[in-house]
Amino acid sequence: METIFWILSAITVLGALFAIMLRNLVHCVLSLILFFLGIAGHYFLLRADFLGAVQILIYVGAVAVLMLFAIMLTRHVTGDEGPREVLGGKWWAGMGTAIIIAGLLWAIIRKDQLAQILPAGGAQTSMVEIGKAMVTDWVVPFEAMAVLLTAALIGAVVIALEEVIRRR
Amino acid sequence: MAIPILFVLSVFLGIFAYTTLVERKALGRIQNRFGPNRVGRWGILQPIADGLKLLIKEDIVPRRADQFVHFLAPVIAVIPSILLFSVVPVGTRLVPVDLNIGILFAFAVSTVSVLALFMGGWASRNKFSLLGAMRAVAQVVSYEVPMVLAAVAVVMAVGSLSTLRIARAQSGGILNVTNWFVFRPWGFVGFVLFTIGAMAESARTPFDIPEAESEIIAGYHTEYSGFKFALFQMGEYLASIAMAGITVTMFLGGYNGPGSGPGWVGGLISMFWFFIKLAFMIVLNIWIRGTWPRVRVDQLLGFAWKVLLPMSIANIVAVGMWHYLTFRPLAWVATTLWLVLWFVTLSKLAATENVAPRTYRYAS
Amino acid sequence: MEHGEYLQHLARQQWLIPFFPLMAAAIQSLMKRPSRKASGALTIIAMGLSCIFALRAFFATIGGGGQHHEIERAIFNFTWFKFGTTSLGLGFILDPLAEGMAVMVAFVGFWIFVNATGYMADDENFTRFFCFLSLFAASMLGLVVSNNLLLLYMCWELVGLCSYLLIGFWYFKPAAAAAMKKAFITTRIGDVGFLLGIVMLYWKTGTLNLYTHDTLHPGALEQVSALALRNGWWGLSAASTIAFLLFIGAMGKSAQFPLHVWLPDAMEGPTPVSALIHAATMVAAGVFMVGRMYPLFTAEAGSWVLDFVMWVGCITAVFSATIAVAQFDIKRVLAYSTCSQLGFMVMALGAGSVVAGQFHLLTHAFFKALLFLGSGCVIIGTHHEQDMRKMGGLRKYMPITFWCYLIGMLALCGVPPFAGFFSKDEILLSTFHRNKYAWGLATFAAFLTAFYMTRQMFMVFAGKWRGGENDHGHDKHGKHDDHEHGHHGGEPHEVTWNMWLPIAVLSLFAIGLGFFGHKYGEYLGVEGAESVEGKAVVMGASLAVVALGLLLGWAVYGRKTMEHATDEDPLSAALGSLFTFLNRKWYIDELYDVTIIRFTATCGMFFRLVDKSVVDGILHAIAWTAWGISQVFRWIGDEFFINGGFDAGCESVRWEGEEFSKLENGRIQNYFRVLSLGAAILLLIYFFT
Amino acid sequence: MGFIGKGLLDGMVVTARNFVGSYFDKERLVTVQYPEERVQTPENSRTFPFLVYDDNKNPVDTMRCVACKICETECPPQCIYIVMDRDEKGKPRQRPKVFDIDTSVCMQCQICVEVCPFDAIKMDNDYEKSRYGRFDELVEHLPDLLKSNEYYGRIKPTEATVVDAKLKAEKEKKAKKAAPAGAKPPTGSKS
Amino acid sequence: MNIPLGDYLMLSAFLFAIGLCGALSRKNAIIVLIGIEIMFNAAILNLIVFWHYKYFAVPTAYMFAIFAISIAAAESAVGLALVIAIYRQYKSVDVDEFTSLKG
Repeated sequence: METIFWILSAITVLGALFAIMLRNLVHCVLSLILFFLGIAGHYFLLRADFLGAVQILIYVGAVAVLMLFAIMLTRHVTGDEGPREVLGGKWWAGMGTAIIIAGLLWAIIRKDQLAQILPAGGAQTSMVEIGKAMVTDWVVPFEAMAVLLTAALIGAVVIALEEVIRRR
Repeated sequence: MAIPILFVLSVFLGIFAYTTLVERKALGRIQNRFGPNRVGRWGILQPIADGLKLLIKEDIVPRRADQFVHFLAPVIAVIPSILLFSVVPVGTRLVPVDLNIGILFAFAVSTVSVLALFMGGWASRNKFSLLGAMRAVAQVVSYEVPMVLAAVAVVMAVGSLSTLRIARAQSGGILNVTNWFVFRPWGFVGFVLFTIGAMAESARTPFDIPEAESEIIAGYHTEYSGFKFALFQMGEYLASIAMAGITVTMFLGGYNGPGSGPGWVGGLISMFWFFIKLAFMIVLNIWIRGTWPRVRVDQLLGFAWKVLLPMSIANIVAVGMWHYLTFRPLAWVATTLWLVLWFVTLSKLAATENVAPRTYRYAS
Repeated sequence: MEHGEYLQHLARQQWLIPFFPLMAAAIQSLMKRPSRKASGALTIIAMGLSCIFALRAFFATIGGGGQHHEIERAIFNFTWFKFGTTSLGLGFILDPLAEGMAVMVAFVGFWIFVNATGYMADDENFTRFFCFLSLFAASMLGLVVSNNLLLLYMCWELVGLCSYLLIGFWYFKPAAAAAMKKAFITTRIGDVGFLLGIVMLYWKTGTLNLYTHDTLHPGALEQVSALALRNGWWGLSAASTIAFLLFIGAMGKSAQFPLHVWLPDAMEGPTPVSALIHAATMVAAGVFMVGRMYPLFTAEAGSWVLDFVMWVGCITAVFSATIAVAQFDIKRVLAYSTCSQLGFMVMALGAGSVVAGQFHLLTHAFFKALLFLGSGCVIIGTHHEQDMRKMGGLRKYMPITFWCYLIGMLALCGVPPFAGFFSKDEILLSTFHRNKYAWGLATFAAFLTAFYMTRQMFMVFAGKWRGGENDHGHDKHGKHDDHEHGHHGGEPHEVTWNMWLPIAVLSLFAIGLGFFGHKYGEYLGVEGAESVEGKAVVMGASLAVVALGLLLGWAVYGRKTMEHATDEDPLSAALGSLFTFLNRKWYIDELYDVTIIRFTATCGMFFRLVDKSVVDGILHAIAWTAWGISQVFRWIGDEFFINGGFDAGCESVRWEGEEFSKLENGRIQNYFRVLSLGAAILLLIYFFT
Repeated sequence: MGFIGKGLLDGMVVTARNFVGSYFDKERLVTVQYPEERVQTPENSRTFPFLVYDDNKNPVDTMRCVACKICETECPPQCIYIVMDRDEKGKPRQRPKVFDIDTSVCMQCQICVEVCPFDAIKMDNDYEKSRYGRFDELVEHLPDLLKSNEYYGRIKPTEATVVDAKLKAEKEKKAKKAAPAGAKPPTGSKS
Repeated sequence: MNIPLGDYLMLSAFLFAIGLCGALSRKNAIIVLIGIEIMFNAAILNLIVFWHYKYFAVPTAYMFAIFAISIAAAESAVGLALVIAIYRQYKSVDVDEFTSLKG
């Protein structure tokens, strides 16, 4: 079981690293997909399989495709990659802070006694339970989420579409 | 644990191979001509011939193509299709993997195939293939929604996502047939919607714009040749077969048929019934491919968002009604009326919409 | 209506008399299009109305006199305005003295206005002239009927203003401009004394109303007895001091000895002006005022004020008579004669007889106005010729003017049947009783009067017309008279009706008025029997003197009239340098120039220097020191501490602001980096605590 | 009633009928099993030109082509190449020694047939001319081009009869002319 | 299944750090968005980890995760739309060039 965990986390971390390090954008997104799948795997490992499916459905299915679309729309048609500067201005500041935070978190987690707890086990919350919770005591966030998603949908369309209308 | 998977894998691959043959012969027959009959007795060895041919063919990769992505695309096209089979309950005793989120897993995996299309189109650095990929993705994404909603109707009726449970829910009734969901009003509508969605999903029949020759040069797999092209075809066909399988499980009572039962014998009979229905669905696919004309891109998308989506939502409402109106005849009347009403209004709206003259943006 | 009530009613309407000419003046000044006919008619009508009202009041006072001896006096006082507790009142009075004067002023003024319409016919500022005239008449009448010293003083000033405006009517002539200023200033000097008197009176009595018929708040003159007891200045009692001060005002206005210099120069104005102001009314104002305030003069028995008055009058009479003898300008001769006659009136008042003074004032007004209007006619007739040496023989050309002028001359000299004789006789009689020496001088003055009037008659009316001949001779008049030049061509002609009718009427009065002399005393309500003794001596002496004067005049000028304008005056041949001395007015003007004027000029310059150096110096010094101090503060306080400190503060704030703004440079990632840095620090804190 | 799916279902019915019919009613099937069955190509179809000769026994001599090179010059894509035959003394003989047609270039426009005065060249309708090579195999030399007049009559009967009649008439005219000329020996003209 | 909680926390911390690093240092706007997505997922993973180890029976964490995921999806959709719009304006996706909102 641990081996699976380590493999999955290796995949995830590699996916994340490549996602931000690679020069070619499309490769970045592909590694990001790998990362998403890794996370989905972790969900399955943590016996939150509905979430894993949702993760795949939403991230791999939609967000990754969206990213690809975005990349495709924003690259010059010629698509010549060119040895452009990859890292932004003052990148060292960003790197430095990230590393500091990582180190600190690592130190804290290691020191904290909370970290040694083992999984509690017990009945896995089944889909029915989730469905019921979703509609009974979580109905307000659920509806809010519906509204939010529609707003995001319309907003994104309006922002991106504007140029088309103007051209006509 | 491994046996069912191996069995399923080999059987479905075989089915895939011979689906291509059956399809070509059936299309030929429909068009008053023979199908391939040269290679074997009735063209039986044709698929093998095709496979060999594609293997032998030179695999040309465009110079400026993105090597890695170009290679990865066909692989990713096949993997989800195969994964789909893991959820299809072939027989009462033969279920590769029983996930309690069966259907959801199926849909999640099918979205991954979208990526393959895109990567294929993008990697070949060819404007037309890119456009073809864009259209394919748009098509798949927009048809996924009504398909999922149709499936939701069934899930609501059954109360569980797992495919095995759904199939088991359709057993019983006279000769294990009358309980099939297809014989419920909402079930029938769901069946129609789901099949349309499935066809669009795997880019077949009227929705085969991405790989249609007359459209943009065979869409995203223009630059592919040789075995990569074969993989793409395989992915496509496997996806359609798997979708057919899922349709069968959800609407045509899965492996339920007269004589199907839990025992060994029942299991075998259930497998038999499952494959009969699967064949029926495949033939239906082929039949539709032979008759219906290809749909224009804007009509394709308009149809999905303006007709299928509202219809599927209405279907969900119908299932709700069905669930709460315990008095069966009243339930029947109410749901049929409701669905017919929706169907009429939508066809009225859609009809007028189609009639409108096409506006050309650039041509005068 | 009971008589007293009727008087009160009339008193209440007293203000109407000055009101009519005042309205006439106002209307004329506001007329949009000055038209000659309208303003002339308006002024004459207004004068006529006020004359009628004055007569109405006059007859009321006469009627009542017979019943009981108490003086007919009605007053009407009202409060002008009130400030705080004190209030300032004005008042009108109805009594014989006032009415007499009012009738005289109105009547004489009326006829002078009629004459003026003729005299000023061709002048372009016709309406302005008549506006001033009516204003003058209004103020003169106001002065006469006022019961309040303040009102009297206001009218007094108005009269001065009108004389100033009218003298300088032809302001484009430099001589006229100088004359108007001279007249105004000299009268102002007198008025200072007058004002002091008023203030002292107010101070001493608390009120300026002369009569109040109210025992609770007695009028000024009703407290005279109290005043006599209180002590004033110069060892005199209050009453005498006030009287003395008031008399100084009268001296200025009535051209008494030291302040007479302005009267001859006032002849620069048009002749009707001279007639009205410098013969009949204004100059008489001083005498009238003394008459009005006479109780003050007689309040303190032993005071020397009355003697002073008498001697001033006597000196003036003699002094101006001597000058009149040596004058060539027809109007200047009359001016000096007016001076001397005023001297006679003042002498009469000083001698203790109000009646004599006032009566001589009345008669003198009539025949002096007559003489002036006559000279006006002569001037118009001879086309604006004023120098007697260029006239002569006008008897033939202007018979009416000649006869009226003759009557006026005889009245002035004091020939018996005419008014002059009676009034002058009264004066001489009263002076005789008071002081023999004064009477002697007065008689000599009377002799001189007779002499210069006959000189004038012969030079103007007798002999041959000497006007035309020097056209081609060298023009002695100099350039400034060129407009008269044009007039010399023609022969003198008789004047139109509206000029000779007034002198005819006035000549009637000059004859008739004398007979009312004795009744005037009781009319005024002055008790005291006539001290008859010595009357024959005085009368005899005066008659002799007059006859002598006439004879001498005829002898010098009558027998052999001058042939040419350029001939030397016979008298100057006789007197030689004395004549020129007299002709130059005893060099009084030059004396004044030399003394007072130079003195004030130097004082002015001296004070200017003082002001410039001392005062300015101090101011500048203060300014400089203030500036210096401010500079110091600016340098030390402001520059160094405030600016320095403040600026440094601002600069540092600005610098920090700039530094922080670098933080906000729009790069999203920078914001992110700062954010995560913060998170890192928080974690650090969490980790180490 | 035109509900949305009606048109589609009718279509399905048609195809179903075809599908079933094809198994029971052979005539429906239009496919011509090519190698075994062949479609009779229409008479005036044309693939590539061939040279006609009259006598089977001696085709080279009796071929109508006299190497006049008119067709060579008129051919738009210039795919014909002719070399005149010379006998041993170098005197030209009324016969081509070399006659090549490059079938990869020929556009089958039939201009050479129209300009040929001697009806020596006609259009064939044999389409099985595919070769394995791309270059010289596709060039047809003289022996391949020669085909008999009967073959021409067989593949294009109407056209052949017209041409034969015309040739016969010329021959008789020549004979008449030769006859009145009398004794003039026939100079090397072929029959 | 006896993987200690610490390992998971370590994993999500590293992932978070990687995401942060990507978001902070990369020039391309889309990579920044990717970095943000990674951070999001790291956080949700953490959430589920805690759910798994301590609050297994209670579905709240689960709900929370579902909503978080959908919000992240919406957010990235809008973010990408914005990036496209900005690209149309600036003709570049270099984050350092969008400085018009400078302070």
